[in-house]
Amino acid sequence: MAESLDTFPRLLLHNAKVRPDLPAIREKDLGIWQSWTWSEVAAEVRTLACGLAAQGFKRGMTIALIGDNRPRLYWGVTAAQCLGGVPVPLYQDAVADEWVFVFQNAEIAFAIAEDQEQVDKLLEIMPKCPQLKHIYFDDPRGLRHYDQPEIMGYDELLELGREFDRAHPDYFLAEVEKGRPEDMAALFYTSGTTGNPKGVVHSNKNLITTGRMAAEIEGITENENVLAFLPMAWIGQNMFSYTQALICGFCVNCPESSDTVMTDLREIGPSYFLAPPSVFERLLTQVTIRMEDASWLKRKMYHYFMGVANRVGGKILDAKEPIGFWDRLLYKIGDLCVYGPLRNVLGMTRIRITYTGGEAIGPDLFKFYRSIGVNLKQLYGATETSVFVCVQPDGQVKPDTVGKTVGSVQIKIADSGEILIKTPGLFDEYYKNPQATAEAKDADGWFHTGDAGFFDADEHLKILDRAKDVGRLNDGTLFAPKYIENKLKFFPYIKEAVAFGQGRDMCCACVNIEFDAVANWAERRNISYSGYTDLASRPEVYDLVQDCVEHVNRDLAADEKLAGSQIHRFLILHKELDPDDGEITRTRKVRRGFVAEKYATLVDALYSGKGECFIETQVKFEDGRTGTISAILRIVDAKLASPDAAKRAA
Amino acid sequence: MQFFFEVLIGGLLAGIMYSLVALGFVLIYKASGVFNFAQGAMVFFAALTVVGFMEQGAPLPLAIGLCLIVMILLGVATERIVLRPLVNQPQITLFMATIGLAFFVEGLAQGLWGAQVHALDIGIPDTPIESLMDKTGMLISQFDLIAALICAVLVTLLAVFFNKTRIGRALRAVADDHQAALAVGIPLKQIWAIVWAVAGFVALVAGLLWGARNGVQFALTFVALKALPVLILGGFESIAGAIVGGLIVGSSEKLAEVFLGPYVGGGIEGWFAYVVALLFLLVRPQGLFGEKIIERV
Amino acid sequence: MLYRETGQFKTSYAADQQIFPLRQDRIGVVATLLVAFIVVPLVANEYWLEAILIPFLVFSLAALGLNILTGYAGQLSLGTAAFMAVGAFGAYNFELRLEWMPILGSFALGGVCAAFVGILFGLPSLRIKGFYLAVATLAAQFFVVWALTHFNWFSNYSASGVITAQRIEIFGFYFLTGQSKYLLVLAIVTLLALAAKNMVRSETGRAWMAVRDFDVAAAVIGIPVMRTKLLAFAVSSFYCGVAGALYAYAYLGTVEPDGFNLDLSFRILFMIIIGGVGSILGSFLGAAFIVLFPILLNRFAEPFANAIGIDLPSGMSSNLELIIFGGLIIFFLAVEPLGLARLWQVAKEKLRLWPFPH
Amino acid sequence: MEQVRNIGEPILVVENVSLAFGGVKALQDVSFDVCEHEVRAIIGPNGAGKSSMLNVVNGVYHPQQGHVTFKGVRRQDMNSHEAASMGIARTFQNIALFRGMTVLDNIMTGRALKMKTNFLQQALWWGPARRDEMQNRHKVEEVIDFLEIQHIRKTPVGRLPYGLQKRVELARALAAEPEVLLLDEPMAGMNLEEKQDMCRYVLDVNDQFGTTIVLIEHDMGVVMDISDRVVVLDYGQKIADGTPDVVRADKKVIDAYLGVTH
Repeated sequence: MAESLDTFPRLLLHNAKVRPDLPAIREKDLGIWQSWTWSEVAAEVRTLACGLAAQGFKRGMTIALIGDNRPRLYWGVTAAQCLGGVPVPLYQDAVADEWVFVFQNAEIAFAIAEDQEQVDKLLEIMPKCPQLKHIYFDDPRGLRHYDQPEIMGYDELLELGREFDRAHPDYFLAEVEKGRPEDMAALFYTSGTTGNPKGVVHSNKNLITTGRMAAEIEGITENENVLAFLPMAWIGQNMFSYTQALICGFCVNCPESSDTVMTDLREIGPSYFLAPPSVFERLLTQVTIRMEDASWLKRKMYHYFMGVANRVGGKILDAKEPIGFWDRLLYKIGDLCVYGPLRNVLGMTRIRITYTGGEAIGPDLFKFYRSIGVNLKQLYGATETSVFVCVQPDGQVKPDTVGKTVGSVQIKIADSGEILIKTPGLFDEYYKNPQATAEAKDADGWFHTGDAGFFDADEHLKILDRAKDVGRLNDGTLFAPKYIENKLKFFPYIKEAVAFGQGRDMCCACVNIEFDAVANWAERRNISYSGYTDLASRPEVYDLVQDCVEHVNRDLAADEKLAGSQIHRFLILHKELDPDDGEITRTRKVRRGFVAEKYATLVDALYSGKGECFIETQVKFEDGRTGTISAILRIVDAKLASPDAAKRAA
Repeated sequence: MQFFFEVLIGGLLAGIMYSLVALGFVLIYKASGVFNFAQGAMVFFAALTVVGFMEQGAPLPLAIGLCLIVMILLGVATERIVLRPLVNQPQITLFMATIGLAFFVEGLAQGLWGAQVHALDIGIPDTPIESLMDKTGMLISQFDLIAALICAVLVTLLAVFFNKTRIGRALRAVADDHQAALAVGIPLKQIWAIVWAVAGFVALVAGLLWGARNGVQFALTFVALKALPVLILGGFESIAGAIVGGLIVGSSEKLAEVFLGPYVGGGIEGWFAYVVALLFLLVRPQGLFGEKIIERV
Repeated sequence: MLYRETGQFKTSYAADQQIFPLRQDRIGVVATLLVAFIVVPLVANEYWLEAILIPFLVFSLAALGLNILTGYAGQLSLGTAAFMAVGAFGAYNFELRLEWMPILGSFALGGVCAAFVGILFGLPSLRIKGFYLAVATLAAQFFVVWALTHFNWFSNYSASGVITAQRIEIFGFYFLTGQSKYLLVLAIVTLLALAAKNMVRSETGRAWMAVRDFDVAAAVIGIPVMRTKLLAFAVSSFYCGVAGALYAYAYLGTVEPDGFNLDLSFRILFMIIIGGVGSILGSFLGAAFIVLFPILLNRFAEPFANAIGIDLPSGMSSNLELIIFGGLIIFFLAVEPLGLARLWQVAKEKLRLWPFPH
Repeated sequence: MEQVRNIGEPILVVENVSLAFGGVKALQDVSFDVCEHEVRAIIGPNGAGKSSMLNVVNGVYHPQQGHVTFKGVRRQDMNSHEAASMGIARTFQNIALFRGMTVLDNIMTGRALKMKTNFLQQALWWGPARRDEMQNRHKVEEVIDFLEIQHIRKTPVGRLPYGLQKRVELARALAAEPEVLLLDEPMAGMNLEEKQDMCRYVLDVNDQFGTTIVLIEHDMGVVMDISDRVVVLDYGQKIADGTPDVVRADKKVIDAYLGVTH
């Protein structure tokens, strides 16, 4: 390669030159997949950058991007990078207050917002963020009468850009030329589980080197299709739908709306796919619910062939062990009758590689997808490491590990058990937070992940939990809450679970039911209920969940080290854990400490042996109003399994 | 002029027989909102059944009695098998279903009794009334006159049945509003079964008369086609309309055949009534006695 | 189950609105056409071509015509056979009286004649609906047959109106064998079916369906109700007319007006009820059913009856046919008013969602 | 946000309209006007003649007396087709969708007057008909987007819940790009949330496209919030006319309407 493809703007121009007519991005809009080729995108970005330049956007400035995945927001990212500025994608479903810190911290003066909703939120925080001077909107609906001087439509901005470009025809390319690989390319705010979010600074080099390394290992080409449906603010989304798209030149597809993701997924049929475990979980839940409605014969067939898949599917995908002719034939028939159609309705027919990341995935969930022939692999990484640290190599996928290190990434395990990482994609710093930077990145350049783990015999990394969460019960038994929670969450009826036990005598759990699945289950049994809270409190539902809990207990009992941490008591929460209430992060990680504090009365009740407990909680509604929900929750004892019995059963 | 009256009276007498068939339609339409295309097939079926029983050796009254039972069974079965599953369907669907029913009944009739032409003698001679011929020189068939009388009696009976008896009033209520009728406790399903049975009876009478006149053969089913223009003229819901319509159709088509036919090559009897009815429709779509339909939106 | 829709996305409205948006369907249709155009003529014998396939195609076309009027525009007609008769006699007279007229032109003009007659008898539809209209179309049925019988000019003064269709000749090629006639009919039917599909998926078809479903609402959004109804009568009658011409020229060779009787009209009505009201595919399925069923009945009823020891009287199978057709009509109207086409659609839907039920 | 709209001259004037069915007087000497770009409500108890009023305006019913002037054209009765081609679209109280068609096709029928090709061109499909179809599809998709019914685009309307059917009907009317939109109880039978959504759409339509809106409502609360002026009918007669505040304070209205239902 003659030219150096070391910044995002150069990658874009390169793509526009070598594959000008291939689709770069599509968006389902007005009923069809509107497409833009690389050359169209390059032209649009140029105009947009000129528009921003005309508005006074300069090297080193930051620009916020807020909204669902929209081509124009992606172009805003590149346009800012062309001018040497720094895009800051934000979680679009956050309430306005959550943004204040970010706007102040990053001194954001420019913002591109998707629609009226986001513009309103920006206007709301403007008094607290006086440096915010320019707000551009993509969708003009409802914004016609907004006369604030800060607000401008995207099309108007483009118009300014065209004018500016005519007046300064060399400006754009000159600015792109000035870009250096070491320049800050993006700021990702990690919400963290405590305190203010931290802005992770990544340079062009960090992101591009890592993205390229991973793409080469997996053989990603310009022919891939990805579906961009996760928040732009998540680095994983950026890596897949932006960085690697520019590196490889493949096409990014934006769904019509968040309601239609499933349909759009099926239409596009991505070949390369990334999603957190919760998405795979939701898909499996749907499969389970819908299969339950099927006729008796179909259900029988489904269960029979899923049994076959469970036995041999993973092995066939791995192509490691020889499989008998009979099993191969059965699997082929199953593929025709069940797995193929299933992949098809899930939109996974064309998938070559799919990753799950961001959270540990339940092994059973993981196995399900692999057994039906979807090449699902775990990915380990963090915002700070430009995502890729470990990936399960093809043919060596083990459900309980996250695979081997990628390319030139180095890992060492500290004496404390904490995983330390050195990678070319390691972040530069936390924005304007040297103290946090120093804590996370030591003098030798090792990043302290805060995760506990170890390498197994095959050099695969195995993650236990957050280092600080892995604890012990009072009697010294190992207590790995996330492990237990994931086991619970595998049941379609359980959406979230929080396990307690650190420094206590026994393990107890709070459970969230999966409303859709339980509602379906209840309807089938003619159990009437008036809403979520009521359904969650039905004795029948308690029985249902108790079965799940006791199933987990049997599994735990089978493992010597964990047998002591079986769930003694549990309750079903009256409301869903919600990022708006701060109980889980926007990437759906449970904030265990916060929950323990917020529901202290419940936790006390769990450990005090009470049979029920009154609770009143504040909730935030979508429109920002607050209210309270109160309920009396029952607490139930679960049967414990004896280790011997479990072993006999196994 | 005398010839004109002769034709006119012949037409009117034939018209009364049309009315009789049309009456079967009206009965069912009034009670269940169904335009029963199978009425013609029922006429054919009834006539064939009577002949069939007679050929098996039954005397005429017994054959008629047996046939009446069969017709009632047929009516009840129709209500069960055809109408009930189709309740709440658009009228046009019900109409098409009765076309299916017509085929079914025709097939059944011929399957049971054979397809050949049978003669049916019900003991009324088809000869001109001599006294009338002597006085006015007009040829009026005795058969026609008696048949017309029978029809008139039947029509009167039905009118009384509808207006004076409890069942009759219930029938009218049903015709006006199914839901409301159900709400005040009128057993819709029994009512329908009764109506179909009565329609079966009317078909039997029509079948006897027409069968005795023209022979019992498949062509009897076409009598029903004659009755359609009668209904259009008279309105589907009116017994009086059926009678007046029958008279108009009978007389006009005879007159047209005799006085107009020669100019166009004859055989216009088959369609003349339709054209009259069509022209009439354009002027007054609801028929002579029908109610004006106001469409609410 | 066989459908793999994943990845079939549309980037233009043209792609989204094509007749068969699913690739699997397109493959299926192309395969069917290949079989119909190439394999069938090669393997089918004269009996199959002349006695089964040609009438099947001709009736499909007539059913398609009726379906346009009844299924799409919601106007029930009992006069289909009359419009076919007009087409047949129209084509005959054009061919007879205009020497230079190519045969395809005669077919088309026969259709046009039928269209005009259709408009004439469709006029009452402007004032009346439902079975009143059905009765009005009966007038067409009786009047047309009468007129063709009694005005000898139409049949070139032959006895009782019988006409013998001229030979079909296109550019010097004579269509005499079953094979060639089959191919000609197939080509015409395919093109007309495509045209019908195009109409029903555009504004014309939407206007028909709007008038069918709710005429007041249709008028209020600016659909000219009268014109729409009359157009439906015209197009429908055109199709029936062409079908009638093919019925005379490619199927029977010799026809008389009485052959286009009410019974034929009913038969075609049954085709669309059983095949599927408001469905192009249904017209073909219904025609296939009605054409094949009596043949199968004839072939199997007697041996079957003999096998179980019953002696079927002669003519029984035709009565049986009446009974079964009648019963089926009632059955379909009650259980599946949208006919075989709907069953096909449901099956397809199931296959697309497989293994899920919904 | 304060609405900034330019309410213009009267676009639709109803003068002394009387309508009777047989002996039943549905409307008696009703007069009122509707100005360009305004939201005008007609309210009144059940059977007050509200729907009849709309039916007169767009030519479904023909009044025995009186005139309707639309865009300067004065006439005693319109026919529906004429009304539509002059720019009046409407929805119905009892949903009048084409039940055998999909949502998309239903809305496409709203473009009937904008289609330029004839049936022969359409039978050929390729060429002008296809272009015509695509252009109008684009327009329809904008309406679908506007009313946020993308997810049901290809669903047969019969399968939709009531609230969505109402929205589809509005979409069909909007697809015609009307100057005046008549809405017959657009919120009847809806729950609170659906009502709020519908209000938002109505206001958005008025705001975004400047469409004049005449709306009938049974529920006073909703109407008062969104309309500029209100006509009150009772037993076929106009008993009040004015801004919501004026009407709300009117003695006759309170007696005839509020007193009865609240």
